Amino acid sequence: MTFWDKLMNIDRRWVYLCIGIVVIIPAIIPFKVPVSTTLEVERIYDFVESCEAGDYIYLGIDYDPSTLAELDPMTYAILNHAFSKDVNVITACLSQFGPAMAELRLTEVAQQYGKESGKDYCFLGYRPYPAITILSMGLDFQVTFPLDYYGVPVDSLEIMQGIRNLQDVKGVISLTAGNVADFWITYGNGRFGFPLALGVTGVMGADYYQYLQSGQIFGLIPGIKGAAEYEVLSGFETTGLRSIPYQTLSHGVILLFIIISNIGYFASKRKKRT
Amino acid sequence: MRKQIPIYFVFGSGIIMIVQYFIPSEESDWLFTYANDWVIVVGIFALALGIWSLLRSEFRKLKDPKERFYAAVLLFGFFIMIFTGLKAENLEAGSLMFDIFENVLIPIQATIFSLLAFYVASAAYRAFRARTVLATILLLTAFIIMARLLPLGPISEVNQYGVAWILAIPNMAAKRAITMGVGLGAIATCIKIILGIERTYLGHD
Amino acid sequence: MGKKMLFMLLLSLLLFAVGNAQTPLEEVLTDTTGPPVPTSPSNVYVEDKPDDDGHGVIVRWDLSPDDGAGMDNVLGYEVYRSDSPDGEYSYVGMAIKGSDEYEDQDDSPIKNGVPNPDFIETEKTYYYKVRSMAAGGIFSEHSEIASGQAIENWFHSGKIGILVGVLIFWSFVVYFIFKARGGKDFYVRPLAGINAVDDAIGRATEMGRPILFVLGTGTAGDIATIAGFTILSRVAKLTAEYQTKILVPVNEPVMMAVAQETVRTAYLEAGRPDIYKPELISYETAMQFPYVAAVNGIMLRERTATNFYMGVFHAESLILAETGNIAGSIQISGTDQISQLPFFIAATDYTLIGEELYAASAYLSKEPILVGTLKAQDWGKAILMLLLLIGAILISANLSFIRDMVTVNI
Amino acid sequence: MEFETIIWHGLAAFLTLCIFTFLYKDNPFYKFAERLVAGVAAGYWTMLVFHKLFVDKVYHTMATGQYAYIIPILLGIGMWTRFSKKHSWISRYSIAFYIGISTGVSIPVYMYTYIFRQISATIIPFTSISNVLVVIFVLCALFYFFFSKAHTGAFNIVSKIGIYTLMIGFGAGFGLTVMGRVALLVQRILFLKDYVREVAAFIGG
Repeated sequence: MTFWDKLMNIDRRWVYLCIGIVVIIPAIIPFKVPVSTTLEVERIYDFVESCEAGDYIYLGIDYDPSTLAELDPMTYAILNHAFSKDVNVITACLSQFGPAMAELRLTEVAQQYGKESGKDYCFLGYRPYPAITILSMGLDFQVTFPLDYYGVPVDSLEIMQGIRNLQDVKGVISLTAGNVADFWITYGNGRFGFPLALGVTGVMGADYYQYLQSGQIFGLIPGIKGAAEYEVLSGFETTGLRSIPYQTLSHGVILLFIIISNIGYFASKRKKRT
Repeated sequence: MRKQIPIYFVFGSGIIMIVQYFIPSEESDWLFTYANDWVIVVGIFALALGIWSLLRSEFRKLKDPKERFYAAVLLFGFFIMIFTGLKAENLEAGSLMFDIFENVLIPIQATIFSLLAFYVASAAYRAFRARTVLATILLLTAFIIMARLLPLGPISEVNQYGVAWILAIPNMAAKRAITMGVGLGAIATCIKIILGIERTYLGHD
Repeated sequence: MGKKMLFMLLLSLLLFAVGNAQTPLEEVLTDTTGPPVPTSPSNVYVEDKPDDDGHGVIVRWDLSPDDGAGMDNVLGYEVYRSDSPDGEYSYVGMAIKGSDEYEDQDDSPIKNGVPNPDFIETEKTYYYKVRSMAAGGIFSEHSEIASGQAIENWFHSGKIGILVGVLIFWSFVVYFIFKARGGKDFYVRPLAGINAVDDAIGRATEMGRPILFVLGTGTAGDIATIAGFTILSRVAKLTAEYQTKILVPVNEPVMMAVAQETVRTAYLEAGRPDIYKPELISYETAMQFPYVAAVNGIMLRERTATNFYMGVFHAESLILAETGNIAGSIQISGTDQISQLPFFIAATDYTLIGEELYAASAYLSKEPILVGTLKAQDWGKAILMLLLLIGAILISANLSFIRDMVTVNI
Repeated sequence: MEFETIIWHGLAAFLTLCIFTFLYKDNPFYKFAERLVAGVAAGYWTMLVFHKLFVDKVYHTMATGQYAYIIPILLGIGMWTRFSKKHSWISRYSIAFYIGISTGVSIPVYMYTYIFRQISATIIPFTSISNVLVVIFVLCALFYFFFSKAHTGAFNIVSKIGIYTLMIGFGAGFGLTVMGRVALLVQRILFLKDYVREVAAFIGG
């Protein structure tokens, strides 16, 4: 067996060993690896970055604890980014089991920046029937949510004095793991035409690139990789970036083995021909 | 004769369920729930057959000195779950059954699932070789998609367009086409079953 | 006088224009006269909600003149309901600006253990009134009262497209069955995965090792599993002829019963009922991954020469296929699960992709009637392709009727 | 940390390692874990079906006088005739209803979700190259599934484009899945790491 043939016939256990090593090492010694950013995430970052103090954005925390591993980092990164720029954030939750979790995340970050509910941000709470909720928020927040999550009348909130509905905010970002994403596209962007961006789980990611292509959403954060990109761009690092070393190294190992096997294949084919 | 009658039942129940789909009335809703419960109830009783088959084969293995230990392990696992699970509340946290569930079933399942991380690597190494045009396309696409995780500077800049294009266009088209094909194939299979053309699954004497 | 008239005319024109323009200006203008009360909607009427089980009505109205025109301050409509015309009306829901109907529907008489006040009884008259709503909690007068009943429907008109689709496809199948009965032979192109079946069984026979047939982790009622049974029956017949052992481990008891009947019949038809044993089809365990572990064990310990994977597969597809590879088995797979096809393609020798899984039994049986149904599938595809192409061309010209035809809202 | 918890977690960690040994080769540790989990899963499932389904669909329906359920219960019990060679034909009636209902329910549902919804999503205006490509790729990929046309001449080109589209889809599907699988493995590794810490803390304090 020549060297080239050996490249094609590496025992599978060596492959396993390499995968094992690159997964165990970051678990023992945490370290950082650079992350390449993509256009679809950069656009969302640029959008928040372009907001000035006092501008409004709507952030839909439309997931529940079952998918928090992938979507929480996005929530933290975007909230940190927005609050650090003194952007007014309006949030609501369109997922049945999400409001309590969403409120915790929101207040946690808000406190770090000394932001006040009702003044710098507000949490409207949860409503069932996402399609109707999105449609009516497109017309008037007050109609959908007469009271916010804490029971305060929405029209009395200081933050609400400048705006009436979703058409008045600079843009909408929804972080979701379910079909709420489709409702935002059809009823939100489709009906009112406001700029819309989505943060979704990795599995869902592939299905939403078509809307990027068609311009129905201006940005997309797919899964933990997207979350890590946002963390890199905005400089607010949490769990998203921490899980990237495993992924980068293991993908690297797999790609390396594919390259090795093809080098072996072509070299031995050439040798046979000569 | 015995062979023919079940075929009529397949036909009858199949047609009724098709018609039911187009009727929105309450009776029709009830029928749908009822028919689904039929399927569930038949499944509940059939479980006894499965358990019988499993236990009989394991008890036989007890006689084989090489297999004895493993058969005993399986039977031990089975009966301990039966005995600790006799009360309905034992399915909840705080019971021995739940502890076994949490510390035997869950970790083993999760670990078997995680073997896939190794297997995707070995399968990629072995299968993604540019032997034919098809294999090359498969290999290149997978390569581009996986490379999105690597920080390769200018290459990543270009690669991301490839990723977005692949996912939005050919990937989407492939999924749609396969789905439609599956739809036609599945319906044709159902029709063949209902018409009794395909009946080998039903057996005869 | 003339000048004054002209001024008034211009002013009213201006007001009209402002009224139609954006809200801030209008708010400035109307602020002097206090909060503007919108006009009520008119011509309210109630009709049965079609295509339902008799627990829903639709309330319709003409838009308030201030909705999208006039003062343009209507944000939505509130709908109220009562059991009697003079009874107490309770709020049932709202519709947003620009919509002229509201669906009032509830079919659960009891909710959370108490009688549900929103429940709508079949064939009972309900009374409705509607009012418009403006910003700041300002409402118009209630509209006039309208009444109607919910009626149980016997055909879902929205599903007519599906019915037509089923009937057309059904008649294709029946037509080609009759044609095949009349003695017509149909050409089918070869499929690599099917051609490999004979060799794969032959190889196992030569090696004196068993064949493994995995029906997946679905249930016996999944159509892909049923397709798996039909393939199992052809494969089992061949193994009976070759006298090669076939092992069918399953994880669902009904699947076990059906697989036993299938294999038994196949052995009977091959004239070898004597070598059939029900133990060939074994219930390994319930649940996905414990089952996979057990099948892995069978592959390595029984050293199966050929593995078939036909049915519904989930994440276990690659675990099985890689273990089969380690064992050095020839592997033929087929599934309708799009997410698992990549792994079968990469890790098994032959893969039946989606529709090919459903076609396999016809291919293997070579019975003209079954092969005829493949022709029906092809006709179905031809029609789909035609609809797709013409529909896309027409919609490019803003003609949407083909898309509307195939867009079913249930 | 309580001693009991350490023991339970220790069992979970041990079984996790047992499964990982399979990567090297089949061995008694793996076989032990495999047989144990097969027994535990079968036992757990049996009790789950008993407490959740049998009580609800069999015991409860009879106790509350829903006598319509006698038919499926009889059909379910009919499955047990498989224990007898002579009467096993009775079980074929149960199977006939099971398959008849399953296929009948599926026909219209497949027609709707697998065909109508896909077609309606794919009828898109030719306003961009992307849209044109999506439609072309779907058409070609559908054509690939034609059984009664030899893939020669012009058909060959169309079906080639079709299978290339499918392969791109499969490559993308493969590449996208790796991330999730690695995440599962990471969870198992972190579990083992946490356990080592737990033990260290227990011994240390």
